[in-house]
Amino acid sequence: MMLQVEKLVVNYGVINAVKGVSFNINQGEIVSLIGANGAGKTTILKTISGLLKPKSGKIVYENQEIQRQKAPKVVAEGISQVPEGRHIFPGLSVMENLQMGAFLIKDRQKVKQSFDEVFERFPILKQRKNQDAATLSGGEQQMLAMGRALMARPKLILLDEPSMGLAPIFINEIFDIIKEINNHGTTVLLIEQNAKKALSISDRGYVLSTGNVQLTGSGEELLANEEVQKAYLGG
Amino acid sequence: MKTNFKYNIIWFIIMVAGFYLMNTLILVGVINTFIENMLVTIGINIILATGLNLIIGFAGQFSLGHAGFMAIGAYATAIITQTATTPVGFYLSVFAGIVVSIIAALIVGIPTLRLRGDYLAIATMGAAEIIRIIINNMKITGGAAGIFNIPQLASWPTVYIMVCVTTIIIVNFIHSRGGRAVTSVREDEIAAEAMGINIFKWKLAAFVLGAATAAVAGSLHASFLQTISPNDFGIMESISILIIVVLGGVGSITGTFVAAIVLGVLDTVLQDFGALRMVIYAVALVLIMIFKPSGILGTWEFSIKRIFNRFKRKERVEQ
Amino acid sequence: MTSLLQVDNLVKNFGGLTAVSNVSMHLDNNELVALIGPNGAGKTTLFNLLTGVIPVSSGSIVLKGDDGTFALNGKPAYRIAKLGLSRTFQNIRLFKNLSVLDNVLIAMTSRSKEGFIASIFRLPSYYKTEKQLVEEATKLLTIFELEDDMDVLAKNLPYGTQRRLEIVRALATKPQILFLDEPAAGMNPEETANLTQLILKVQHRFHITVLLIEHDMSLVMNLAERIYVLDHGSLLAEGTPDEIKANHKVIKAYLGEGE
Amino acid sequence: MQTVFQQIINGLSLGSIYALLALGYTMVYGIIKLINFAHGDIYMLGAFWGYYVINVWHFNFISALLSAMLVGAASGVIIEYFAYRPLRHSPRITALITAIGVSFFLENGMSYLFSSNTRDFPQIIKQVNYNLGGVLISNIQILILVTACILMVLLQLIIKKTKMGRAMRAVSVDPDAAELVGININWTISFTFALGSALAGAAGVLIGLYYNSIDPLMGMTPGIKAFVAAVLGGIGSVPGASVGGFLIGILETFFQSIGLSAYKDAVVYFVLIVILLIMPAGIFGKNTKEKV
Amino acid sequence: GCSTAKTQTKGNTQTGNTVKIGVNMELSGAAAGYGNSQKQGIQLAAQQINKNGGINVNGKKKKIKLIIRDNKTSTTTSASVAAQLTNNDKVSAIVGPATTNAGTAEIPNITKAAVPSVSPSATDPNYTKQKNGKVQPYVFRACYQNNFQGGTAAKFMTNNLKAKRVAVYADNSSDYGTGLAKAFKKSFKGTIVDSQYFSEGDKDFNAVLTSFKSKKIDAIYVPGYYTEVGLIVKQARQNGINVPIVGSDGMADPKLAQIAGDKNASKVYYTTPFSDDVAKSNPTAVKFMNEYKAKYHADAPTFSALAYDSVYMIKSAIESEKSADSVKIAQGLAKIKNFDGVTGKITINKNHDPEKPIAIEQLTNGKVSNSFNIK
Ligand SMILES: Nc1ncnc2c1ncn2[C@@H]1O[C@H](COP(=O)(O)OP(=O)(O)OP(=O)(O)O)[C@@H](O)[C@H]1O
Ligand SMILES: Nc1ncnc2c1ncn2[C@@H]1O[C@H](COP(=O)(O)OP(=O)(O)OP(=O)(O)O)[C@@H](O)[C@H]1O
Ligand SMILES: CC(C)C[C@H](N)C(=O)O
Ligand SMILES: [Mg+2]
Ligand SMILES: [Mg+2]
Repeated sequence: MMLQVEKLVVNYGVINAVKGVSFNINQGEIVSLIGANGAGKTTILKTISGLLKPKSGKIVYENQEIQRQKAPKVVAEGISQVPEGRHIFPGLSVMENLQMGAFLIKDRQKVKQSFDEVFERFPILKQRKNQDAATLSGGEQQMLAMGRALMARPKLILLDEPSMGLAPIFINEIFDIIKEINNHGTTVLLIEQNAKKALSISDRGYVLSTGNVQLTGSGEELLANEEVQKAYLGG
Repeated sequence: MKTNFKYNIIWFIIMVAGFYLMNTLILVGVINTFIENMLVTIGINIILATGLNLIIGFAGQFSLGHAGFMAIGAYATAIITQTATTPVGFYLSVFAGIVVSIIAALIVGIPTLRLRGDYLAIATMGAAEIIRIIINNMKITGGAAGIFNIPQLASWPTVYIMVCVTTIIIVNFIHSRGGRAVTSVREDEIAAEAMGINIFKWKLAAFVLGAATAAVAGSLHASFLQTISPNDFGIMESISILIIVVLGGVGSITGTFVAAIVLGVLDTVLQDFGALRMVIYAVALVLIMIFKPSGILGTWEFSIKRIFNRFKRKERVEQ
Repeated sequence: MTSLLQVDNLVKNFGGLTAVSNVSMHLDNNELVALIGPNGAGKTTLFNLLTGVIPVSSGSIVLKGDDGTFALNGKPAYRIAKLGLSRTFQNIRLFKNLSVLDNVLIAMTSRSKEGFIASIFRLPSYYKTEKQLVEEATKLLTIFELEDDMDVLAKNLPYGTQRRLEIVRALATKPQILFLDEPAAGMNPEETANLTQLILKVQHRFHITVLLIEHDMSLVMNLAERIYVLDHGSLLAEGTPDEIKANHKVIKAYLGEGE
Repeated sequence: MQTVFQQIINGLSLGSIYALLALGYTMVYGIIKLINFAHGDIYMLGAFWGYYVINVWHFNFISALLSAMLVGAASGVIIEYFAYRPLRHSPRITALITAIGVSFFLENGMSYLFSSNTRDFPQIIKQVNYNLGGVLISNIQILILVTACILMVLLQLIIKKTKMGRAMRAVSVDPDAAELVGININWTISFTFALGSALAGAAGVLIGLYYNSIDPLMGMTPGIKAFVAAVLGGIGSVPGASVGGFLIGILETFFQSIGLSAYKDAVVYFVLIVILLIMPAGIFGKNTKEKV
Repeated sequence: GCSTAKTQTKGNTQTGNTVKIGVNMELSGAAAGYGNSQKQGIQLAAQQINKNGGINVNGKKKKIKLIIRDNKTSTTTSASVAAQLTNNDKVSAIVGPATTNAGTAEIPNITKAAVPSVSPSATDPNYTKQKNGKVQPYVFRACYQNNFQGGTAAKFMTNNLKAKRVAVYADNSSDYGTGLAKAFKKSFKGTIVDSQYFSEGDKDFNAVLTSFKSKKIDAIYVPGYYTEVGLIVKQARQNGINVPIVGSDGMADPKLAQIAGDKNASKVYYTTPFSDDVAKSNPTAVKFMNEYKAKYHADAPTFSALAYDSVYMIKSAIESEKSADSVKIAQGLAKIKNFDGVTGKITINKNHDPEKPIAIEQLTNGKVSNSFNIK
């Protein structure tokens, strides 16, 4: 098992956002977390990547407890996050943004290799490499955020609503890319409102509601589940 | 309508009671000149800080030039009451101070309020310094020596009444259409404008209202202290008003009252610590901010209405 | 040929970039129109031009409203809002630290007649207008099922609810035209379906014209009477949902194959 | 004509002092958007440190300068750790007040411990005046001028070309995202404070040497001037801080030379306001309008 | 009815075995440097008096108890400190404040309390006067008022230096510089070529000095304090301006030469009550300077001397009136005649200003080389 989250509880001050969530991810899988607005998905991701400290519970990554570790340390361990709302660095060029992604990698050769890989995957970023990232369009920014996360050569990548605000044509593209990244050996934890798409590329999925896991199963099982269909697939 | 009237009456009673309480304490001798001095200073600081809180806390405009407007009021009173040594003269001078400071606030505000954040702070600070330097070099203002032997036409009752009046005006403004417009400017200028709010006009309104009350405080300061000099109205004075606002809670008028009182008392108590006073004051300031980052009261406001409602709810539960 | 809003040859340049180039379009009374297009096509920029958030480079925008005909280009945003154009934002821009009720009351300030003197001295007229405003705001909030959250700070609302509040706030200015920028972004299908119903209801009830940007095709195709497609700043196509769905250029640039 | 050249020299050397201080301001502001009111007081600490080690431990100039930079850096880091770090997620105005508190603390603490008297700074480098066709310039003026220019270039290189510099920029625009790519925010901020405050420490020794007079309140006036310089240049921008510093130095000199000495600060503020009205984010500041 | 309370006290009577003397002083803020020098002088005086048994109050020796409070160089705080000293601490007399501004701020409160105050250094001519021109009954000072010093400097310029073209460079952040400049200009017979200002805390004077340089001047008059004037002297000499520089007692401090640099501090003159000449022929001064040096390991600055005298003036008033009640002390202070002070033989005139001889000292290479008596 690559990542195991056990009875995770996270609070914002007095607000209890995550109320004892457990789930796990195996090496090489794509796992989706779906759930309504405010279910606590983003909060879970932020806790895994060390931006938030849990109230209680455990996060075990490659047999190591990481719930008390700070974000930079978690990144160093091989977990990268593509945050909700992209959070690219405005004012830095596309190139510099990508360089920031490889911040912890000392080996120049590897950095160069990552650049090549990212540019191959997102040719548009290569075209725009000297442009201020702030002036990119939404879709381009999303690609940049993914590219930046990949620059760290993560073993596990956390994606928070990568399709939000994207044109339909880009949505398909983004999901293709996720599959491709996964095929190249990166484990993926995916959060999506577009549950249909997400589950269709996922090995397994978890359905969250207001801070708890409600349902779990393989991607196909969940897609077929009536409750899920009703609540999250608009059917 | 009736209930609204009730709350207003209660407020009025509180204010009158406060006045008589103080009067009695002075007659009995519990409050001597020293305490009276402290209370008056606190009162003047309350007027200054509520005005600044309107600008910073409610309109979200970072002004660092409040002392400049205070100076205008102070000098108006000092100069006018030199010749018109009567209460009427004093009120005339207050009025003159308000008018001049409104004009100055318009001159300063119309160009600078287009700036944002720290740039605005620096520009207003610069404007206040310009006012101070001009005063420092004028004949009628007595130059660097300032003006002394100003007749004391404002004693504590005047200050007390002015505190009440300016607070009522500012609080009522905040709870009106204008106040809401001003707050929306603080929250999000672009959204406010999209809702049909002329953000520039409302920023300016808050700035001018704040400046006018600062002038009133300046008049009281001059008349009560009987001496003023340009050095009283420097950057440090603006900063000390800012400290009251932030310490009390940006956006809480009640907080401003509390902070002005706490700091006023602290300042007087620290007189016993000699040369260490400012060191202790500095440490206290840092500690309060670290442990209460949003100020003593945050954005909480004292409200009679709320107390009443809680009372009623309790009664209902008990029945 | 008296459109409510007539846009001709609108252009917006950012430095070297032409974000909106020569766009002409119109909105009629009580219409529900969608604006779609790939990311970076210039949709939000077009909204910004129409509502005066940013100045136009060239072109004209004319409103033929109830109170007369106005050229909107060059007017500041607040004047345009007062003339009856109201909007929501792609990245929600609520007054975060204010209550839900205050958010709505603020949107009503520009219409309110409350006087400065009356409010400073708490004259009876102050209480009267205040009461009216609160009543009106409550009514609106009730339509959107927000009446129980009136005292909640906007920033503490769940995302979807914030989007709903933004719509209420925009309606509180009593607009003739309502612009919605990706109202369903970040919502799941169920929430999106609810929102679709709500928008329809609002349009009927207040007799307003709606122009909306959305990437969620289920919402667009269900709601829109007409659709404009923008690509690289220019109009690519215009038509009914069925026409647009079948348009090859649109499929290639925006919808993509599949589904 | 000679007078004009002399005044230009005067303006440049005064400006280089403002620039030196403004650089530190701008660094700190650039990363945490805090007007570090205590910056001028770190400059004072640097000057007192220099005074002490030269008089008591007989340091030479270079070691006094370098050790003052260390002391400056250390105090900057300590101040950040205790007074600003706890407030990183609080409103900026709160941190501003603690900065003011720290400034009061340093000024009055030093006055309390060492008395508020003015003292003369040991003249460890002998001042030599060069006469260039009637225009006088001293070796110390040249030293300060050159130091300010070198530091400006150096800082610009650090920020634009090094990994640390990139980390600093990333932290300043989006601290959360910076953490997510593995940047240690605390470290980066501490480093920035160390750098900015080391500059202030160096300025303390240099300016102490130049004017030969130091006191616990010496940081107040130049602190505010340097802040104005940083804002004028576009706060957060390194070249902006230098240009702002030189501009203010030259403006002050110019207005004094035409007989407006009584109004010199007023006129400088007036020019500041006018410039801000034309360029609302200062001369080099990027006017980052939010994208709506 | 709308009658409001007024606080009322009628002077502090002294009780017990001590005489309480309050100190309302600028110990922090802009004038802290001067305030702290004065505090040292006050403490030295009190210590000496107590060592010698105290003040003779109508035959009984009573020790001085100093109550020292900081007014932060703020008018508001000065008023509050005065109220605290008179009301709560019940002092019999006050020494301070140092500055005119803080000084005038305390007047209403000390007058109400009928407690006299002696300022060592408030120099505004009108400081001791009420608005109607009458003297303030409880306000005294130990220093010259500005008109006197400014006029003396003007005479000296014409008579001794034979200067015809003079530039004035004055401190305009307190009344001191502007007041002296005004007085100087009024009595100077030659031409004032240029008149410029600096502010407290300034460190760079090159711009103005450069413009003076091109104006063919015979001398510069620089009313201000040693902190800035020291730098002016230094920068003037470095700019090649070698004309005499004349100032006032704010310069009479050993620090001046230290800041200016000894070799620059030549042809520097200032008006002062506290000249070396006077000191040599005045045993009080010699004693003061020695004891000061022993206690503080530094040469005594003028401000300490003035503050020291202020305490002794109060002592003398108490002893002559045989009472340490505040009202009596005020009467005694007004009657001081030929009081033997460190800063000369002092007689308090009807304006409560001290009359004492004035001298002009000349510095050469940082040392006092000459002194002139101006009549
Ligand atoms: N900074 C915060 N302070 C207080 N409460 C917060 C904060 N961030 C999130 N919350 C609350 O925590 C809960 C979970 O939020 P979270 O962002 O994790 O949800 P989510 O599942 O990612 O929702 P979405 O689909 O809208 O992104 C929500 O109720 C939200 O209001
Ligand atoms: N203030 C600005 N300065 C410079 N370029 C801008 C600015 N605002 C928008 N742009 C550019 O204009 C183009 C259009 O942007 P706009 O936000 O209108 O796209 P959009 O159609 O709304 O896209 P999305 O669907 O992703 O929201 C983009 O390339 C964007 O980078
Ligand atoms: C100590 C000095 C700064 C005081 C000055 N002589 C004044 O009257 O204000
Ligand atoms: Mg989320
Ligand atoms: Mg958009």
